[in-house]
Amino acid sequence: MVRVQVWGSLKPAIGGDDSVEVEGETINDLLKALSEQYPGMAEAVRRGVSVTVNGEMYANAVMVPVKPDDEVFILPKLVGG
Amino acid sequence: MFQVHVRTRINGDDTEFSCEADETLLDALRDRLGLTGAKEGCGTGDCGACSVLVDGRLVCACLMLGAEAEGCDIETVEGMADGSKLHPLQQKFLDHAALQCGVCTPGFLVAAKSLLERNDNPTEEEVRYWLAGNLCRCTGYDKIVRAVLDTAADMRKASKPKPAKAKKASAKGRVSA
Amino acid sequence: MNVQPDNKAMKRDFDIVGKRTPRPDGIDKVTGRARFGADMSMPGMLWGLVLRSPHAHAKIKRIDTSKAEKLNGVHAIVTSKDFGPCDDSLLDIRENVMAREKALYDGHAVAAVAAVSRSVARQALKLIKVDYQVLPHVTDVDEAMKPDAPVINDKLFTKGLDKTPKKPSNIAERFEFGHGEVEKGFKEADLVIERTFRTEATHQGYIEPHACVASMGADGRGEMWVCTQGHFMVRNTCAGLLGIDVSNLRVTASEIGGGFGGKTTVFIEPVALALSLKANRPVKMVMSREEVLRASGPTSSSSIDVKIGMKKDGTITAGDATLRYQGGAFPGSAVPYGAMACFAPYDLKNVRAIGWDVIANRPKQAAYRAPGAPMGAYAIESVIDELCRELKLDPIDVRLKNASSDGSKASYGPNFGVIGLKATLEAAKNHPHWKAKLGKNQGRGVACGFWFNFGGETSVSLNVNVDGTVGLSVGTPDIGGSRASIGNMAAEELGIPHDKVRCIIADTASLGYNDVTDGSRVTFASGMAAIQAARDAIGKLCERAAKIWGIPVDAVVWEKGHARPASPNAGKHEPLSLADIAAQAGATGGPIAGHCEINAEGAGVSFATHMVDSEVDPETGHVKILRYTVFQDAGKAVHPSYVEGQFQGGAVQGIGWALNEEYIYSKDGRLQNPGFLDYRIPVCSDLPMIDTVIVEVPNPGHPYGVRGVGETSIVPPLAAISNSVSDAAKVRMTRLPMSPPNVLKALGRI
Amino acid sequence: MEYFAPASTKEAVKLLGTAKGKVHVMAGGTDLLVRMKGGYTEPDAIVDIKRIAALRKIVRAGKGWRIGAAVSAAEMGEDKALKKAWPGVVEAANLIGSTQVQGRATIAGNLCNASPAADSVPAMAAVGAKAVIAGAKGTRKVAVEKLVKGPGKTTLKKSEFVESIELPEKKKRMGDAYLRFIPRTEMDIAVVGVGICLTLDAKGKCMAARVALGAVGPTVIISAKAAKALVGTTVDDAALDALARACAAEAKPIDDKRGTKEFRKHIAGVLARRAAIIARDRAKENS
Repeated sequence: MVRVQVWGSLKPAIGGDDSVEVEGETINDLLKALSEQYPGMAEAVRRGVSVTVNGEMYANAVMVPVKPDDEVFILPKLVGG
Repeated sequence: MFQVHVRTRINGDDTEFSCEADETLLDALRDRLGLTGAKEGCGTGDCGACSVLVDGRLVCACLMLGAEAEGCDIETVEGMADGSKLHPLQQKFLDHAALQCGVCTPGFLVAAKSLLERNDNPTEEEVRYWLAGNLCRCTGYDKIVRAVLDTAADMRKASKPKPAKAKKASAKGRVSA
Repeated sequence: MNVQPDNKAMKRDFDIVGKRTPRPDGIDKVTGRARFGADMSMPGMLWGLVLRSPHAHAKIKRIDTSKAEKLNGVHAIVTSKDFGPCDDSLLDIRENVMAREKALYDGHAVAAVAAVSRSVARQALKLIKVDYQVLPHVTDVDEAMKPDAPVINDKLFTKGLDKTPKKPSNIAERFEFGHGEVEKGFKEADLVIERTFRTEATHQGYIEPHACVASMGADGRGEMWVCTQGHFMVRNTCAGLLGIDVSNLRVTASEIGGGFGGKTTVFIEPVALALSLKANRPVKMVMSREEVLRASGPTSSSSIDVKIGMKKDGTITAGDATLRYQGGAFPGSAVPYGAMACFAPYDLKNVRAIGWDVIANRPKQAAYRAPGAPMGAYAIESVIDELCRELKLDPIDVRLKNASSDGSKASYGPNFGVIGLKATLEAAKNHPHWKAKLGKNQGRGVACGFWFNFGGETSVSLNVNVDGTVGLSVGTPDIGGSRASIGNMAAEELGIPHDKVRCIIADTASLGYNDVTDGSRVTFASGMAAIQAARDAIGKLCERAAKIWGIPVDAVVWEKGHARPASPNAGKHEPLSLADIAAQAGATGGPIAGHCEINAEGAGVSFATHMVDSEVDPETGHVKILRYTVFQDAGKAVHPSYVEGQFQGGAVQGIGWALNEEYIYSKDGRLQNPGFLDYRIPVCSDLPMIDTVIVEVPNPGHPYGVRGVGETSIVPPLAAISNSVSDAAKVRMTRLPMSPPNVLKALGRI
Repeated sequence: MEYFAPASTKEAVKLLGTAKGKVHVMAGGTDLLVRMKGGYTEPDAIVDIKRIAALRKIVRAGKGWRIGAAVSAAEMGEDKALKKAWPGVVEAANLIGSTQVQGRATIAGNLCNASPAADSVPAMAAVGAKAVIAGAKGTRKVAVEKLVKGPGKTTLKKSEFVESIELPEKKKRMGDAYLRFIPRTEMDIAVVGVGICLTLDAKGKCMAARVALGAVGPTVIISAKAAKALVGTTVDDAALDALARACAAEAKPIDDKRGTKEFRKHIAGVLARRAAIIARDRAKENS
């Protein structure tokens, strides 16, 4: 299980907490599991998110491996200028 | 549309063109003669990207009709270098990294050339006010001003040595701080 | 993939990286030969022009193009009917490039014509009749949020709330970030200050208006020449909007005359392509400056509440902010990034930032250099400054005390890696500027700023030529000298002189996909890919040397531009230079090339501290910037001149935003200042020299330690200047721009 | 559109009388071309007066000056004698637009464009400049402030155009000055402009004054009350305060994108004070 933290306004989507544990070995696994378990997350994932693993930002690279003790954070999809 | 036939000299070459009567010199240079060095950044004389010299006078080519160029001697950025030898300002702009995107650069070069032809020892303030009609959004002007001042210093060295003029900041009629 | 940190490389002395070499496009740009967007013409080319809505909000009842179609010289007219079904992700762009049922802002495109000349196209526009039913409009962010505001989009229901509301509104989404308990934190504070700030919309102000030439042939294949920050983006978007196979559209990026985020999307490009499709001729479109200001993508205006608590020793106990940004007529303002970035410089136990994404009858906002971050930083850094003043604390010391550092938890969630904020603050504290004397009516301000920086999809191809030179193709338009920095990194890696590498921007048919030039990513990501491509080529060069020498490839090493035997055991062989091997390439196995296709990661965030002195004329409210110093972490400055240039340019754009730039809408919702005369970007005589201090805290995510530098430089200036003016005027400024009337009003003089 | 470049005033007058539709006289063209670009005017004909040799010159007219309508602001700035005589007028002309615009723009054009914010107009009005108008029946002269009726409107009749601007003789102990306020340091339209010309007596007391306010009304405002605040004083602090109050009171500005009413009224006073000091000091230097 990997603990996934979400940005504030996604809390209601995962039941009110700021994090949730899901099964998975890659970012892709985590997003898929979250989408299946929480409809609110499915909507957010469909619109696009950025994921950080141990502080490292991944915009759309989903095959990045994650381990149980990694710090994983889901954030809005970023754009730059 | 009424067409006008115009005879000019551009960068030393006798050049004739026809243009619509209400067409600007800038459009004539760019679209009729393929001289696309002068740029249109605003079309209203506010950005200086289309700066050219007409009979030695710095003007915005967007604020002049092509028809008005009859009999005029026009210099554009394309005429600044002597063959493969860059004008000192062109070289200094490169040395000082005085350009980022480079779209304002032709206008700045022509405007700066016009300044140095009149004043080979401008103060920083004189450079800044002379170039106030040339907008640059990339550089913050710092490196451009340095390039112009450095060119002036080199050009003075190259000509006969003169004692430095005592310069006073020109107040003119501007009210700022 | 992630290129692993190469600590040895970072510590080594570079031969080329860090040197101020000439830029490869320099001569073209000083001689007028460089070809920008509007400099291209094609045989048989038509001119395209757009008819735009004069109303801020209106139903389009009917468009009659019949008279215009009959005008001699007119070859095509398009309206929204010419843009058919498309993917959901493109719907807003489709509606923004050509209004459908409603015109949503002053300047919204309604129709377009292609004709044999600009003057015929102008006449044709006048012959198009549009029946509008004018609707109530709203342009102000706070007004747009009110329950009785005119609803712009009746299908917009606020997202991000516990419960989706039943009624539509102009509020697109709520975002929240943070951790800890802010109310508890405020109780621990000795002083809590709460303020509301407002900023006006600004424009990127690139000097080159949008321009393109589109040519669609009868065979269904098209070509485009575009000034853009991302020609692959233009290709995919245009193909998607017009139902063309991506492979049938080849897009070439012209030289680009500034973008700053404003050229990361499309406006006229799909329209030009639609006209070309219809006319079966190439079509050139160039926006006027008025069109650029009315109908491209300015930044948000904002309204921000901030509350921060501080102890007497300077410890920040809690920070809370609510940011409201209008992003024009479509959802997607930069408010989440503002909310994420605003507290990022500080390591806080209790922090919360709430963002509201709001729509209004204004052009759809586009990215502008660190999108959303400058306004947020302005509000937070202003309150921190005020707390320091009230508690008589040194503003740099307080920032150092609270500053985020390696491993600290960012206000937006994750933990930071190796960061350089403290190093910029230390540099500021030790700079003579900090101790310099100030005169009457003069003040000094400091502020910090943060930006994320991106990597992203990147493809690079490196070809070793027969004479030992190298062609390097990248797919990220060069907006400020990146061909120099990327070429230099490839040359460094190969061990050859920088002028032996020619770096070009390849078209979309010649290279794999590349994300746009944005997010301060190009020198980082394309540079990383160029280094990887060079390493790939080096591997092949070593193989050839091994073949020539008849030894195993692992007995060959690459050093200083030469293949050498790895040890005496490998035999005695004269080193082979890159040129030596290149000359024999055909005979030893064919062309030698290196490639790299990555989704670059490890961009490494960036921090800056700005310091500015200003003088206020108490009689007129005029503000003069006297002195300005930028301290920013560049990781490793590949080409210091252009790093300085990014620092200076960002600072001066910030000066414009802080002092005089603003979108001014009249009561009827029309833009009042669509020109450089009254949209007042800084001119040369407004400014002092902009001093720069490059701080280098290497980014472990890049082989040379590079961090993006383009965007962070615009984050601190609004706050730094406001703090400086507040110091000079002895009154807290809470509204931008600090134009003379606004300053005089704050001073109580009018 | 047709373009004409007559070689004489007579020919220009004839063209203006006979050309059909909307006819514009063009001197520097720096306003006209902007208006054409913006679609605010679509001339059927343009009569360019720059080919009329006589209008390209600055000449002495008696003890005063005659500045041809096609003389650019830059050329005025390069005329040392003119600059010495009427520095306020020349400086005002040299504030119009950028260096590039200076190379084309003329004070006659600045006047005839009839913008309330024209920089050179308050300066000219302050020194009592006259516009020389050529027409079918010969020439007539009119005070510059009388030529403009309202924003964009002049009293010129069809076939008339301004041929030159006449500045009076600069007498002893006269000094003029023009100041304008803009948000930046260059390139803006005046938010307020103030032209002042005053004459001191041998003891330094102000004998006569003219104060002209720009951009605070539909046309330039010649304020008798402001002048009265100076006359009879040594232009000391008290007089300057009275001047500032009078100018703020006389200003009748509007709110627009360039400034609010209150701001403009306040600035009119501030600028008048500063301009009066310059004019006073110049008058003293000229004794």
